[in-house]
Amino acid sequence: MESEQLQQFLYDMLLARAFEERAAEEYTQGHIAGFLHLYPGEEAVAVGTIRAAEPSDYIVSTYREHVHALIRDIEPKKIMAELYGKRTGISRGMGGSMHLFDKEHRFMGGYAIVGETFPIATGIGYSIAYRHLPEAVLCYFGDGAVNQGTFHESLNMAALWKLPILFICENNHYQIGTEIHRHSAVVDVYKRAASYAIPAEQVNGMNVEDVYHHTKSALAHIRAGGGPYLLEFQTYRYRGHSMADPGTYRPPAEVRAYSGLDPIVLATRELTRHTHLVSATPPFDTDVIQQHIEQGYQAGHWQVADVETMKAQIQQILDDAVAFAQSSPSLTMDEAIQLVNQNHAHEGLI
Amino acid sequence: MESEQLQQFLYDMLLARAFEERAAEEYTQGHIAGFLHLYPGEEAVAVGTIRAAEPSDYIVSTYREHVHALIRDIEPKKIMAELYGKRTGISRGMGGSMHLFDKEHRFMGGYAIVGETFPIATGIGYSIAYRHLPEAVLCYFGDGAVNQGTFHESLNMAALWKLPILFICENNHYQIGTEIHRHSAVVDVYKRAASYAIPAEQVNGMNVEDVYHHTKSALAHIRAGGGPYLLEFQTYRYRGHSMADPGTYRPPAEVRAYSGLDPIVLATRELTRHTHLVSATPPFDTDVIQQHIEQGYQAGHWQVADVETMKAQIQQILDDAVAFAQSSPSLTMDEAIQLVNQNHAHEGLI
Amino acid sequence: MTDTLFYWQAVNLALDHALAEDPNVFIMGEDVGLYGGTYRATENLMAKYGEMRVRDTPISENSFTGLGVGAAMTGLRPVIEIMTANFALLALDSIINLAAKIPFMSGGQFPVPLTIRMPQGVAKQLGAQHSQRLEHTLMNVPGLRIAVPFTPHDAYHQIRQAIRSDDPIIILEHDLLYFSKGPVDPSQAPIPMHQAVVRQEGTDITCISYSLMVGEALKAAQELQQDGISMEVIDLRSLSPIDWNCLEQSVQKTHHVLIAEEDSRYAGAGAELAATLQERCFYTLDAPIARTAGLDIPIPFNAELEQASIPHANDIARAARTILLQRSQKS
Amino acid sequence: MTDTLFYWQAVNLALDHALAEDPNVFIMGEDVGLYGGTYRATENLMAKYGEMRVRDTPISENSFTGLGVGAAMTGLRPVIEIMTANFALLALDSIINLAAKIPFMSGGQFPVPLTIRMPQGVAKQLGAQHSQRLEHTLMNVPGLRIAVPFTPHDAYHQIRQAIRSDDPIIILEHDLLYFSKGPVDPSQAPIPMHQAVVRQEGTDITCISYSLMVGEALKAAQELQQDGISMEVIDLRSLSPIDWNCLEQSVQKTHHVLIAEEDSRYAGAGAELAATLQERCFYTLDAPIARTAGLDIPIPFNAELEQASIPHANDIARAARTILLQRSQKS
Ligand SMILES: Cc1ncc(C[n+]2csc(CCOP(=O)(O)OP(=O)(O)O)c2C)c(N)n1
Ligand SMILES: Cc1ncc(C[n+]2csc(CCOP(=O)(O)OP(=O)(O)O)c2C)c(N)n1
Ligand SMILES: [Mg+2]
Ligand SMILES: [Mg+2]
Repeated sequence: MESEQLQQFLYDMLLARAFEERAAEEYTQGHIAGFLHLYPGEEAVAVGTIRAAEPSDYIVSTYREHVHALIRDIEPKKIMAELYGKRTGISRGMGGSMHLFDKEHRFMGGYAIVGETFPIATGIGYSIAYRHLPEAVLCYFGDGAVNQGTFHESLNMAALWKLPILFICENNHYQIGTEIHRHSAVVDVYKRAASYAIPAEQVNGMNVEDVYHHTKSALAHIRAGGGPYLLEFQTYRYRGHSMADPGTYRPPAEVRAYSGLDPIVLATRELTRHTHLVSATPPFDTDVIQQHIEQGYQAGHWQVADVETMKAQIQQILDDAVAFAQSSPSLTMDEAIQLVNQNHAHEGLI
Repeated sequence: MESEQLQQFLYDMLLARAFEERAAEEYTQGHIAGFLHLYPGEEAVAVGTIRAAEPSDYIVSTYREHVHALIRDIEPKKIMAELYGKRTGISRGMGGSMHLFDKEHRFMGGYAIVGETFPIATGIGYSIAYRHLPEAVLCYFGDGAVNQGTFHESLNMAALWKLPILFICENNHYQIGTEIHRHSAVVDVYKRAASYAIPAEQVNGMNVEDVYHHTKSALAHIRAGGGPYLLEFQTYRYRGHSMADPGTYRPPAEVRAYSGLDPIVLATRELTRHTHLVSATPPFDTDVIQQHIEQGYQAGHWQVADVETMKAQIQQILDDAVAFAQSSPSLTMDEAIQLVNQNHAHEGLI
Repeated sequence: MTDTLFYWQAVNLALDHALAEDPNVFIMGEDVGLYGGTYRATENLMAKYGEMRVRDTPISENSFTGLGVGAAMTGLRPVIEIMTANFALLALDSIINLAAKIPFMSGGQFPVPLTIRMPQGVAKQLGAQHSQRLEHTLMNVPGLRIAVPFTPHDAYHQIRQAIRSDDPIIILEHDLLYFSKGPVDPSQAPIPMHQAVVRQEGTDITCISYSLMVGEALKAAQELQQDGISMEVIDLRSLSPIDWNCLEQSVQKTHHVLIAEEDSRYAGAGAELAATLQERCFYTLDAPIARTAGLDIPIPFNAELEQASIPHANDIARAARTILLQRSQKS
Repeated sequence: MTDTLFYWQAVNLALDHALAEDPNVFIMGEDVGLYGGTYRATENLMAKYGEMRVRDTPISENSFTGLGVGAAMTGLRPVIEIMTANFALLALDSIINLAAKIPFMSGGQFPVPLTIRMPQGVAKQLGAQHSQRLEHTLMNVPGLRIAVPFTPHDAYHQIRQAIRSDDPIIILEHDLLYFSKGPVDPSQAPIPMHQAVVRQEGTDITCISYSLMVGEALKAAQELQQDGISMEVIDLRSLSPIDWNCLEQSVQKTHHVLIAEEDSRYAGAGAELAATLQERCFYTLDAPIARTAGLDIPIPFNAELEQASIPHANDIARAARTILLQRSQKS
């Protein structure tokens, strides 16, 4: 793989981690409220999949979607402003953390009711097929979402009508506090695709290159008219389910690799430490980003200084984003009401 | 197989067919209204499965459930009275054709919203497991019901908690006018059970002995603590979806075996004709009952006269049932309202 | 260009014209294609426009309705048929959490030009699970609009208007209206989609109704005429928004209001009508606003009890007489 | 035996006592077991009663609610927790078509002794999809009963009563009530489940409210007292059935009614309250019944707009003053 590509991945993951940890900080300081679901640990999935997609592809995501939006190249400050609920936010402060939308980037929303991404993606896929376009939809969902009826209903329709949809399972093994073997009779999510004759694979979601390559070929299959495809990425979230969740239901051994690495410090400083980790350890044993950095050092793709530079750049971007969010105004109530009425403004209703 | 058992099957199927054709007649004459979904063609499934079950097992059925109730030994006159909406009906005339309930016979209802049998059966299965009883639930559903979200959700829970449920798919290849390959990406329903690690088989549903044997062993598996099981019975409905449906969407070739056999005449007269049919023809090519009669003749289980006797008996039962239904009174409105209030009659509400 | 058509034919014509007019329009639902729709509303359209534009679906209400939302977000104009409102209970997440909220939650970026059609109401002995009405639930959802066409002409035009609108709109058609007949003029310029109309002028009492029940109200008005009572009958045509001005004007004249609705009385659409009208017309009303509505029980299968559990013309007439009797006793 | 408990502790205690009292009672829902419930309502119960009786579920709302119905038909007494009412939109088929109708459709053979608990309402910036209220929809369903406990004491007793009842009963708990505190006396004989209570006596105007909004109404009453206005505050405690007599008695005294509800005004629970009360008390009322309710828009995420879209004590007080001002101007 090209150095440039790997550097992009590195930058993306550093940005993703740092953004989330900054969001957590803002939340802790009381600047952000509501549910805040963070992504640390899962960065390789969003980065590898979205970087493998074309700008003309659509993204449909969940409530844990800040990073998907970031990697889609939506300006961090607009995302941060949305978390703040401001008019400069990507959804004008009306959606919030769980409902990021950006038409320009074909970012079709974050959805907070588990399982909603399936029908939305299927509808967009229908629309692409309807217009005979070479586009695809990336549809994200967690391991817990697989047991919602819409998974089943939508995958059947997607397969039946050969819709161009890449179903992307971010299998972090938990549905809030319920581990996968306690919520699913079959814990290998990809196996469920057979019920719809959808080709599927299980992939290491802690390795961004793997994620990227599998996504590339799945998208090629889709664009060749092969119909939907499902990729299950095995991953792990280092934090609790949301800022409200301490995550105490997890056995300490499970989080041992991550414990001791203070996540905020990690994002802004520790990532640059040139440690030597064994690359053959199971994916959860090492921080996903650490691992990527390490491999880059070894292969000569970057130096400590490069990472330092990126880190500084990102720090600046996030400071700016927070400043922007803080100083931005809110919508007025009249404007909010206008959002409900604007689509029939030209109709004579009564 | 014992003669006695086979004779029971014969009687059951003749009764089933004759009941349904009589219901159709009553409907045509305007004595019965509403949706009336009939079962001709599928008799072997209800007979083989229910006769393989114990009286302590529970039945959960759909809107096409008259025959399941009949084979469960619920009196035909009580079922007919329910189709008439009378107080002597099995649901006191409040349920109607699609909602037969009989607590005594553990007949847990006919459900008219496609897919509802899954959660109801799962609840009953939970209750059995809760009480550590050697009972099972027979849960019926059509090929169309498989695409409802509840199929997926409920089978997962049933498997996860090893509930004693036999999922019985009556695959008649049609969801009203939509043929299975147009509603399901995978047309072998039994294959979908793999998503939940539920053992499953596809069985010829036009042969009552096959149905019986497969049900017996599936129930044995369940009672041994093996958890849920799924049987897909390939069958065919000779009539339209309901009395309102002429069934014109089906290619003439598909119904050719049945055309020419007037169903009402068939039930009351033609069944006794000693014709010689090739037993190796595909199941849909021969009337399911005709085939059973034929095999019985050949194996010496019965004579023409035996069938005649049964036929006459059944004719009488149905005449009585209709007379009973016609002469029965309706509930009063006060009694109907009482049904809504009776369960809190003893509580001081306000 | 007026034709006399069955209601189902008017629906069919509206869909046909919409498909012909705009390549972005497509229809989706159970048995809408090959079968032509349970009430024939989509008859022949698949043959004419192909499977991509008239699509039979599996029994997956929540997902194909949600599919309509996703498709609408990209600029298509889906017309989703839910076979009956009873099954829409399975699709409410897509209707309420997706269709109604995405335009708002996205800060206005994604309009949802979606039309959802469904028959509803008490037909003939379909039993408790197949006789429901859904307007009360949908009315409480900001972001949705609801039309309830009573005549074939309105069915034609309100469906056309709904499909052309950039908002999610629900069309509630009554099971028993499909085989009613009336003049339809597609070329006539339609009145605004949510305007109420006075179907029968009157001076003594205002009867507010919608959908099938308008027919009962009109029959009641005729019956009352023989007693010298003049009842104004208003067909709401829309339940969200409601044309309050039309109602107010009528009340100014009659000072008495009777609401006729098929749905259970408790927390039905009539509750909102009464609540807002008593607020707007308190000082004009000579008697409390009354509701003639369905009983608060599941619909019985038994034919007589089924019919006795919902209002008919004679119940409406009786209620009107009772209200006006109070008046004459008072004055 | 009165303890001061958080609302969530009262819920927890009720569930604990119910599980201890009757081996047929079991609890099911997402994260009710190991995690102890998102609002701690089921904390420690799995450890105490085992997994069969306190069951964590997959995210399959419609099916685990329907599972509760099936289990109830065999005599168990399931208590289903739906994590929030917003997700109950996915489970309405099980609630409305199964739980509410089976006792009737089966001709009385199968009671459904099912309790469904769910938090609902506007909390703090959870966004439009997570801030909804469902009472309007459930009220329209014959066969369901609905309790809306405001105090920890009521939460304890109404949950116990619901679990003991042979009817399907919905308990709506407000997100923001879980960390409110109050005295709870489990040994005190409870008042009937659906009886309303006067939380604050008053003579000038009756404010009818329920759940969280009762707290706002009580604050408003205090505020009004300083202006010499005496507002009676009624806590409905139940939305189905409603204790009409309690309301009527109050109106006989005050002649003025204000309804305070968080839900969108259009077709909310307040509509039924106003509609029936104007009918019952028309000749007693000195002014139209008013509603202070949520705006008819999806709930904005932005903090100020979110709060501005639902009523608070000052809105209630202002509305009361406006109503009474009309009176003084008239007289
Ligand atoms: C229909 C529905 N039920 C429950 C919830 C509450 N909830 C939010 S996230 C979540 C867990 C989802 O787990 P998973 O799909 O694995 O995604 P993850 O959070 O692990 O990324 C639950 C139960 C919800 N939002 N929607
Ligand atoms: C949720 C729901 N959607 C649609 C319907 C209308 N409907 C009744 S039966 C049926 C077809 C069911 O097909 P299948 O499950 O194969 O059963 P079959 O009628 O063939 O026995 C449909 C679509 C319904 N009753 N419920
Ligand atoms: Mg997960
Ligand atoms: Mg079928």
